Amino acid sequence: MSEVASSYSLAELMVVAASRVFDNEGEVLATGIGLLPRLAASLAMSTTNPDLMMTDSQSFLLSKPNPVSGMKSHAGQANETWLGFRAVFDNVWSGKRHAMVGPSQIDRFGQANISALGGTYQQPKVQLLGVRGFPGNSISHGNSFFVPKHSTRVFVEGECDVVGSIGYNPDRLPKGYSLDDIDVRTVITDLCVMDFNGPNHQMRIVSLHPGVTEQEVRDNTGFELAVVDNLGVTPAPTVEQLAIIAELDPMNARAKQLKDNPPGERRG
Amino acid sequence: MSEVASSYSLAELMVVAASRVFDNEGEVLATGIGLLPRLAASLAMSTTNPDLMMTDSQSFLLSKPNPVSGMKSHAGQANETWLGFRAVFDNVWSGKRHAMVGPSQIDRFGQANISALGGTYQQPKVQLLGVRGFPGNSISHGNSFFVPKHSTRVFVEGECDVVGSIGYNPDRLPKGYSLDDIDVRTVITDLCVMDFNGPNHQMRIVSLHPGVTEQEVRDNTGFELAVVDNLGVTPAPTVEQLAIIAELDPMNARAKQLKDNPPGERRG
Amino acid sequence: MNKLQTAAEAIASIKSGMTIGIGGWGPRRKPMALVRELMRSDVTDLTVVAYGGADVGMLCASGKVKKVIFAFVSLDFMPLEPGFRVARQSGAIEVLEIDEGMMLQGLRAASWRIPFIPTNVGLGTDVVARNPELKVIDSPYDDKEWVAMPALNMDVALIHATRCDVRGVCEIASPDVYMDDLFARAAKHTIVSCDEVVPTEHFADPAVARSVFWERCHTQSVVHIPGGAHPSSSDPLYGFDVKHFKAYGEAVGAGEFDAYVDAHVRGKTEQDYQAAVGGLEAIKALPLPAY
Amino acid sequence: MNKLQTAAEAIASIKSGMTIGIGGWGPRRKPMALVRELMRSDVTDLTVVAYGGADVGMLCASGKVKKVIFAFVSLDFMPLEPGFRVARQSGAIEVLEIDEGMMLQGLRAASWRIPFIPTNVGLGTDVVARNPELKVIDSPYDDKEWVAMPALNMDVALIHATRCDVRGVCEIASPDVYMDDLFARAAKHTIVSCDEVVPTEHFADPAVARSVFWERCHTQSVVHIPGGAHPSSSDPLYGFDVKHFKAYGEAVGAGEFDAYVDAHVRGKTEQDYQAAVGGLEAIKALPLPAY
Repeated sequence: MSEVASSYSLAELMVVAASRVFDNEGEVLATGIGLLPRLAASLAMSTTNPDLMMTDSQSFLLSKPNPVSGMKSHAGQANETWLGFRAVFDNVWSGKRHAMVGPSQIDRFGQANISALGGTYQQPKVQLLGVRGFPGNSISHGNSFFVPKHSTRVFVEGECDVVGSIGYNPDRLPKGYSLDDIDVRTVITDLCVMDFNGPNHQMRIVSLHPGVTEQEVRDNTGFELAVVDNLGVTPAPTVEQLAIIAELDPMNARAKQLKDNPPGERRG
Repeated sequence: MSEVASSYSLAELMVVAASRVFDNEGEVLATGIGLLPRLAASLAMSTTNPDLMMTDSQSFLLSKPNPVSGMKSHAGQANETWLGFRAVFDNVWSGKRHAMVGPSQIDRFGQANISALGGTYQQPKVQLLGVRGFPGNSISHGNSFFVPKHSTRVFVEGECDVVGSIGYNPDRLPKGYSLDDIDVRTVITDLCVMDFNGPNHQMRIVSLHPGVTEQEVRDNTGFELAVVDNLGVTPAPTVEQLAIIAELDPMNARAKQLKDNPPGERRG
Repeated sequence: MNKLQTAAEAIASIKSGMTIGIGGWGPRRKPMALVRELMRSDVTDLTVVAYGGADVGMLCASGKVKKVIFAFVSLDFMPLEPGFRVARQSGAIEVLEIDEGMMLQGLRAASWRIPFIPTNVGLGTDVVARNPELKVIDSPYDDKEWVAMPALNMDVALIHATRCDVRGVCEIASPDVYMDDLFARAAKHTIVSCDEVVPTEHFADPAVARSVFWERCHTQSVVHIPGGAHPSSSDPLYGFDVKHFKAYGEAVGAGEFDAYVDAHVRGKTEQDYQAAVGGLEAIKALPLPAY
Repeated sequence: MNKLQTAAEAIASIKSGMTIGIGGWGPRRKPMALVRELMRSDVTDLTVVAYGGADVGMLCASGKVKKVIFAFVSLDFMPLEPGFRVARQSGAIEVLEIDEGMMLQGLRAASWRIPFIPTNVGLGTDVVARNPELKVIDSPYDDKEWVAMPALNMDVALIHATRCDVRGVCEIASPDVYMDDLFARAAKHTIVSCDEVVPTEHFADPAVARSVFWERCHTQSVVHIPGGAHPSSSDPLYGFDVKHFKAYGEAVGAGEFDAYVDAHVRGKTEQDYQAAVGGLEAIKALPLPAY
């Protein structure tokens, strides 16, 4: 084991925490939407789980992840399999995938929204992207969430304005399904790591980032949270992990993902 | 118009007659199963209907038909579109195809069989190929039949032993369909040309090959036939058609398709 | 059969009230010159099916659209497509919002002439809850419920290809055909714009023929417009025009889409358009994005 | 993950009563060395799904098969596959006889983890009339009836690829992948024999990566057997062995399949087999057929 780094950014802490969701996944497509989730998947593939599969965000699976910054061209990359957009759905429906996405809203059921906010379905106040692949991802394979700014705007009190992904909501459970068929995994935020392994799949705090209190998490969450026994601190990156992250992100684009690029240790 | 040939084989007569089914088809995939039907489709594409599409019997559509004999390699052929076996079904289901096949049995409904003969379905007396693509072809697009030896063994008295393709059988018509949704076109045999435009889609003699009598056709058919008004003789090939046929079949493989390669004019 | 037409001739086959599908994906390989021609027409009340980008946004902003069938409308680097956003937020358009993969199955169902494909995608979400036109059915083989994703049949499809011959053989030289072949098969009438018109012999090379994804019988009209995907990309020939998309977004944001249309579309030819965006050479010089 | 195994190790994952799928088409790119290894095993009562050739015929003739799911079993130039024919005519095997395209949809349904795909194919024919396990359903979108072609789920798939790396990346260099990718996706466990094992770098060329049709997660076992498709073809490396197929046909016709098995399979290694058919160089010299 490499030694723990003495200094690291919050983004780097989150990337390392996020990479852990892929550790024991075996041979699945790791899809991180957004630079930090993609960096997390790349880190896992470069370290703990070389069996992971990753794409070039276009048309090919790669045997070695591309850097997340500084790419000038896709020429010369380590293609291994054509995986155009239609083929991604073959993969999704096979279940051999774990996606990490950044929804605009997440509710207490683990349902998520990137479609629209406020107003009515016919006339939303703010049109976002549309449901994209959320319905299919959520019913087909493991899904984790990456939230750069933990707040009650994201972790909403009621249901999401538009429910784009299936979660642990008994009222929406389709015929023939049990809640255990749903597989919402891990939530990485700028405050903590959470999962859905509380009582009856309640969202649960698993670890707090250095300097963050449980109350701070609760104050920024619109619903009740369970807490793991022996709540600990999110492990800091190792020196080796930081080196690999730097290699995967040579232009340090990770420093521009969180406002003011805060340090990982917020104590003092 | 080129002048009528003074001498031609029965196989050539049948090829020319068979080619006519593709004349007014527009831009469809012409699939002739067997050497003479393939030659017929190739002739049509080379003369009356250049918009036809044909494959190399493997993986590509061609902008110019390959010769049916003497091919040493597929290198250098006039590929125009990849059409692997799975893509053929996309074409079939689009309806943009006309197939000419040679079934072992055809019944009065235009139903056909290449699957098995005699015995029971569990234990047939003679296992043939299986239904292959007959069910899909017959419900999706126009189909014609090519019968090298017109006999009551092919044109059976009852229903086919195994009904592999849908025909004009009211008892088998699926819910929501009318008989007019079925599209069995033309039957080319060594005796005559027939279609299914008799009363209530009854099989009907359209023309007799030179020297063939109506009674001869009836004697070799296991069910009643209608006859077209003003029954005529199947038109002889033109000199130009024979020249193109010779070009498409440089090794004269067509001479080996019918027993003893009979002449087209059987009179005298 | 020679299928070569002008954009105006080709677009004349589109009538008000029709359902049209548009190939490409987000900011990539969209038949934008055909879309501009459609903006110039007096067609209205369209239902549009697309993996949407500025094609959908501009048609919505131009008042051409009654209903959008979509999983997203986005320019990726600009996640929120401005024209679509304004139309949605004004309540001006109907929607059928489905998952990306559901759209794929709906296109497949249409191309195969079947009424639906069962899927579990959409179950438990607002895709099913908010869209009663999507039926949920039982399976004869299990005890679960399934969404019957309906065939997305369409009257006309608009596609941008890299190279075509005049008979409608279309090469997609990009690394991804997206769902374009399915649009071509799902539509009764398919119009393909292309950067280059080539002789049929071009396709004889098996490697090229493998980049032809549908038979020519599914292409009814070929329109030769070099640079015709601009401002979207036509990989490998040119990338998408970030600056132009941003200018379009700013115009819409400032309530000045009409000025954009006046500068680029209304009363303009495609040559005028290309001159206004720097000329064909500038389009061809747009770099391919790298991620 | 290194997935390289011997044929015996790979075939040990197949148990009596399982459903196995076999890639290829008729006399083309069949994993025949794996089939021979299966003939050597004590496995019985298999259900076999295939676009069948001598793979199906030899397994039937060897008493390994309870049921065949097929649209045809044929060697094309020899339309009637001898082993299958004898088995059918003796009433020894159950069948589910379906259209070629229905099989394609059944493989797709299995690969997509859906229970069925609707089709009109089979309506009005004995495919539906003689096979009550195929259900006919109504559509929520029209008034017709439709065959619900069920998913062809399988325990194990056997496939022959041109080249693999040890991690299970498989290149099909032939002009047609047939339905092999769907077999790989439809099966819980996929065993791939290949003519060549190559380093991962081999696939970096986009043209090669485009000939890889499924992700390595769908390949569980890679078996390196140069010439392993013999007597079927492995285009572009070698054609099928007409003489060998004929000899097999004559043996079956004369009631001497057992002698064929003794000469080629039982108690023999794949090296013995290849020596008996003239050696690997002779296999590699078999010409590709031209039609």
